[in-house]
Amino acid sequence: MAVVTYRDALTQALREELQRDDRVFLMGEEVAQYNGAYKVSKGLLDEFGPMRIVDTPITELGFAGIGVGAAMVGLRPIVEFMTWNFALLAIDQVVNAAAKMLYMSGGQYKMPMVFRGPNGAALQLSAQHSQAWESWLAHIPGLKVLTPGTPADAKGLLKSAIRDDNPVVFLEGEMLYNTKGEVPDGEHIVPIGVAEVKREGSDCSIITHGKMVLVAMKVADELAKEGITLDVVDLRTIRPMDVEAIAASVQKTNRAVVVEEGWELCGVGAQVVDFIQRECFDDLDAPVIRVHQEDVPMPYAKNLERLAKPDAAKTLAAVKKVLYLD
Amino acid sequence: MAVVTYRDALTQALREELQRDDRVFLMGEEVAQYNGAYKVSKGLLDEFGPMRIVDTPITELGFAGIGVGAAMVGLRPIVEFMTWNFALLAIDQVVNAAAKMLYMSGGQYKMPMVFRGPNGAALQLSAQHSQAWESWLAHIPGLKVLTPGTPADAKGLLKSAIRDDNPVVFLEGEMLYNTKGEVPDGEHIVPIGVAEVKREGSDCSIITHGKMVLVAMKVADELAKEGITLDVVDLRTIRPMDVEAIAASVQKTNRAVVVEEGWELCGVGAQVVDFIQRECFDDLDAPVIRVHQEDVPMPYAKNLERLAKPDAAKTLAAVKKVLYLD
Amino acid sequence: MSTGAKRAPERKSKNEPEKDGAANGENPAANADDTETQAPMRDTTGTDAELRKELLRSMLVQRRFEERCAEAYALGKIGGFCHLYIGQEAISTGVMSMLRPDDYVITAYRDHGQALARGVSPRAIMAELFGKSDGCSGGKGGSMHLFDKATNFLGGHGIVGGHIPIAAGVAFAIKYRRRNQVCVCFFGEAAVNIGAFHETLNMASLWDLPAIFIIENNRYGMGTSISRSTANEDVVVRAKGYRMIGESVDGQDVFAVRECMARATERARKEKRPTLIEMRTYRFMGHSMSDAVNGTYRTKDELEENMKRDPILLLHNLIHEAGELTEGELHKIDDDAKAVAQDAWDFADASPEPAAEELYTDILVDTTS
Amino acid sequence: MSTGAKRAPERKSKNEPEKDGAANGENPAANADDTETQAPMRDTTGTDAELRKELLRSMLVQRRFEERCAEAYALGKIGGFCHLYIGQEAISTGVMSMLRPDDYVITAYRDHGQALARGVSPRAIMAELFGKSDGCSGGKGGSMHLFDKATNFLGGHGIVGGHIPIAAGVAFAIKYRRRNQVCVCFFGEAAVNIGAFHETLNMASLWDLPAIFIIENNRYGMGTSISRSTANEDVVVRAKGYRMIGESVDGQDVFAVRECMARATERARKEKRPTLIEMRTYRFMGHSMSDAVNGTYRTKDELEENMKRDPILLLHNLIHEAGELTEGELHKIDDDAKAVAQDAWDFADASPEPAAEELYTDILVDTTS
Ligand SMILES: Cc1ncc(C[n+]2csc(CCOP(=O)(O)OP(=O)(O)O)c2C)c(N)n1
Ligand SMILES: Cc1ncc(C[n+]2csc(CCOP(=O)(O)OP(=O)(O)O)c2C)c(N)n1
Ligand SMILES: [Mg+2]
Ligand SMILES: [Mg+2]
Repeated sequence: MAVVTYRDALTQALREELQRDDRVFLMGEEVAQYNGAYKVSKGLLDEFGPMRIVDTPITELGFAGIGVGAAMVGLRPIVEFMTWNFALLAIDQVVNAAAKMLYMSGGQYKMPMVFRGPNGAALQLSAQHSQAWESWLAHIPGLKVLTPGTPADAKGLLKSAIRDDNPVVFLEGEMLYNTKGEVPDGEHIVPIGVAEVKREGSDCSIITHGKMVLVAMKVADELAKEGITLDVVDLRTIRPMDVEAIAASVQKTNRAVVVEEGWELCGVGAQVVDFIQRECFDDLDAPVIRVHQEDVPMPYAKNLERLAKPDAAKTLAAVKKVLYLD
Repeated sequence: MAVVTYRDALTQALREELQRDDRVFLMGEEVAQYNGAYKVSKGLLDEFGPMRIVDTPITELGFAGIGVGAAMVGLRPIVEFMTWNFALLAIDQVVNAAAKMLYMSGGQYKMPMVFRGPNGAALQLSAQHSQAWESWLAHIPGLKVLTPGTPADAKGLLKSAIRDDNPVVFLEGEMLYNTKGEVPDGEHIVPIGVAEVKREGSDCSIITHGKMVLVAMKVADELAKEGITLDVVDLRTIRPMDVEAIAASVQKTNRAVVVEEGWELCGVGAQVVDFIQRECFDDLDAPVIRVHQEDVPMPYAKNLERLAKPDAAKTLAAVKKVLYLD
Repeated sequence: MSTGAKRAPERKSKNEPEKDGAANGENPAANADDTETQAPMRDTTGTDAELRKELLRSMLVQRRFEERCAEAYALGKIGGFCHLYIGQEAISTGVMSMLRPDDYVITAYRDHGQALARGVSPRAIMAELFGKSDGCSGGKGGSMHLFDKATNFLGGHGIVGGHIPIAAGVAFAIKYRRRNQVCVCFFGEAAVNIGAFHETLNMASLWDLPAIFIIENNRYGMGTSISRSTANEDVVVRAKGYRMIGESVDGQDVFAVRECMARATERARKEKRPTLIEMRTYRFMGHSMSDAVNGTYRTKDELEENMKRDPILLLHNLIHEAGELTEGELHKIDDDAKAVAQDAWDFADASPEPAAEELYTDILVDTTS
Repeated sequence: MSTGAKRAPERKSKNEPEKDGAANGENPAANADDTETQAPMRDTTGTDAELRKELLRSMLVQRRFEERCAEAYALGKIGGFCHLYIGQEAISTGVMSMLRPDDYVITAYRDHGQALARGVSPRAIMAELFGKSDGCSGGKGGSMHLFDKATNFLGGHGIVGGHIPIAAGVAFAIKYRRRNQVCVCFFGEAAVNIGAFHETLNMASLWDLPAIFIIENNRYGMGTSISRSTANEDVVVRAKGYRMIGESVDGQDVFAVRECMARATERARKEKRPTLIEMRTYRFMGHSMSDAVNGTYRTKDELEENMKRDPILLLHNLIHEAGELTEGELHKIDDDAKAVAQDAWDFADASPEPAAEELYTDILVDTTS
């Protein structure tokens, strides 16, 4: 198994799927000549040419809709948003067109397309550029929503997303692009809708996804030193959510902390809690506690930003609290 | 107390606030000459003239932003979306401009404005026109989100919204406009952030808001015949949410059903459940159950639409289930 | 040549800083002898009597079908929003008559006429409006969301302007596959103000996409007249901002529509260039079934004045005056159209409601590729 | 008159179907003796030597300040995105020099130069960039979100095009209150493609709003040249689509900028009409600090060619050649500018981080009205 970055894992997935199926194309701002704002599409223009790696004007609504139209007639667009913050301008196309076309047309028009790009905060990009949208997207029937946290999942899930005949929302992390991990050689596919227990433990479950998987692993390392073992469940897919995996873990540990990057109200964590209390009502030894961004727009100042974000310390404190060790 | 429709209650609130403060103006599609697509602004053009009751082109993003600009320099815009479905096109202005301006500017620019219009499904308007957005909007710090379910609350909350110096999202219901109720004479103000127990009971709590308040009341009537009494908590404000009121009710009844119009995943109900299980962990005698729209885009066919929507029968079944009477 | 490129006299024009007729100057077919919109329609497309009959038939089917829709709505057989096309039929008929079966068509919520003209089964359309399982969208779409894959009819879309980029995406796919189809996109004049229009036209021109953007200018977006929504009423001027050809034609004249489409399809297929076309028309009914036909935002006089240019009447008179069909033959066409509508109604009425399980189908497919 | 209305020779123009120069034809001040962009700058605004000195001073403060920003960024004192304005200073300086204190200014993320030219305290700006409590946005906004109520500087906005409707809203408020202020809105040439631009310009014209929309055409939006993003590079042609006056000027020539602004402010204050202005310029640095200055999407040659028209150099030479200031006096202005930057740096360095409680302030106010 090769150790590759999350970024390279994504590039591999894109390249392999572009090679595999000539209906697949990539479109977005700076994806071609500039090799991608975050270099995820590096080298692809050279290999596949400008008809398949398409630089767009700064018109998110327009090119998302162009992706929808191309998908309606059988191409397989990958629409890159430079970041998901800008996808707000295009959200009507994602929600009202891509997600509903199959239903509104009574099953006639499927939407084999992927909307992808970095989601959530990076460093000091302040309020308009530091938002995590998975709870919004998870709300919408007709979409699948993926949030890989490791290079292996990034590659395997992106390949699944591109092959899927449904509109798939694929949320990456700018802060993850340089992270490294082992990625299986050869064809590597991760199924959509299946969570993974990234670490086995018995004292408490951490249910998380995306960027926060690394944080959870770190906390598990920390607590292992104290003899506390955590079951780290990486959801990987937010919609459809792997409720069985969540329930299995909580039934084992009887306690859970849900960690996410986004805001609290109506976040993904709220939904996980809802599932847990319904599926594991009698198993719980303590209320489930959530860790999330503070309920504020992201501030610029480094110290404030640090305070605003969910992190290992907050997660660790939450675990201790559900273990009544605080 | 006069009995008035929800629509007239809103018109009264608009008229009174337009009279009270000449910085207040109303802008949106068909609000002026046409008297409003749903006649909520009936007569206002005649009374206040075209500078204060402003018909716009069909450009939600643009006129929402015009509202933001006007609010930045001290006017008090009321931006009407013909329906909240179309607000998706303008959501960047709501989320990235209105909600964040005060924070990004370090407290210099407050945003005294209201975004209002009908939210959720009416009858057979199908997928693109039948969506309830309160969970999305509740997710965003920097906003207040109101969902009046009765004429009195419609009037009292709209007046509070217009006077508030923050950006307020005001979600009405097309199906509510013709509903009637008593509205106190004279100045009537309902405070933001305060839930109301619309009916007292002891066997189970229903936590709900907006259009579903009427449904909950109907179920309470039904079950009263069987000797089961329900505590109906109308949230009225979704952000900030009145957690104390929720907790007080559940601590009394030990059981809860959460009813909302929108979809399940990451819905308002998920957040209510999250609060309940944290605040009332030891009080609960059964898992909290949620009632919501089925996890599908809204179908057109009358029979399917009926099946898709949350209703009294589903709510009643949920109450019986948490009472272990099913 | 009857391109109708000159402004109709009844069209109020704003006090514009410049008046260089630039928009129409781009129309290579425009020339000094353009007929006025109000002038009697002449047949200059070289269509034969058989085709003229077919055009009339197509328009009449739409008209009679929609008259029954109004009736069905009143009876509660159709619900939700229902936007009638009555008065605009020369556009749907003229445009579709110039397309190939493998071309694509996409439109907004006012889609019955276009679906019928494109060849979608009247039965399937009426069943859709009745919310029945035999509807062209399985009863899930309704009036605003007619879809029919067999005729490349890509819907029926409810968000103003939302389908305009989708049209460009279809055109993108045509280019991607090096085909010479075209994608035609219909929308109202009020939609030209929305961002999606602007973003799309720029990309369509920048990338040489074979799309034809048709503004059906019926002068009102709901209750708002174009002069109250649009800074420059001469909407095709906008084409220049995108280095695109813009044309303006009399949309009540099915031949003017056809001529213009001949140029636009040629431009798309041969030059791979998009076109923006304004087709000037008028809606004879209210915006939707809940909107009064006149009295609120337009006068009865204005309506009646415009109804004199009923596209069906114009074509009917032309055929009649040319003596191509007898009074009896003309009646027969109309009777046939009524029969089509009645047959559609009967079919729709008899079609079953969608099964309850259908609620949960068509949300996702379970295939990969 | 030096309006620079003719296209600069280096500006590649697309193969357009029509070439009627219409965009500039709308400029009432344009005439046959327009200077070429490359021609030496002449002072035709009747500014006196004192004002010319002040213009030079303003530009130099921006330049020296931003050179220190680059340094601070490298040292990690500034974080996040940081977009430098170097090369475009004649625009900010020229525009602001024509405004009144009660006018409003709003811009995008490339906002340091405009804030400085508008009179926002250099100390407060640098403290903001350093994320400190004395920053003009309390350390919460950062480089992209400079705000200053005292100078009616309405920010600093990060979503491309997102602030354009906001500007129209401010202009709407001016009209609502029957004032005769103007609202100036800056954005890049790549923002003209986005929907918000289109929707706003239509309403601004339709409603006669006193807004001045300034396209700073530095020819690239990140790594994408205007020819790869924009179907018609002659962006002011779009103004016609909104029945709006559009002008194009040499943005490296502070006097051309001032002249054009004189017309636009007059138009806004007296005629209550908006204006769209393209100011042709060039960015001398990368798009943001993480972008290479050249080599990826533009050549070193192109960059060097454009740096010959450094706006500061042009004005410096003019003053020098006119003999209005001695070499020593010119140096003194530059030294003072450097001192301003150093003072800002020292102030920012010494300013405390925001208190932890600040995280939770400014989300909502607790007032009503
Ligand atoms: C984005 C959006 N805003 C508002 C509406 C409500 N609406 C539906 S149709 C319509 C008028 C559109 O007018 P026009 O484009 O001229 O088409 P016409 O109805 O005349 O065919 C409006 C405002 C909508 N569907 N979508
Ligand atoms: C809606 C949106 N899409 C993408 C971006 C990322 N982005 C920031 S600046 C920029 C380029 C803008 O170019 P231009 O408008 O010419 O302004 P300039 O940077 O040249 O001053 C892009 C793509 C963004 N901030 N907002
Ligand atoms: Mg119309
Ligand atoms: Mg630029």
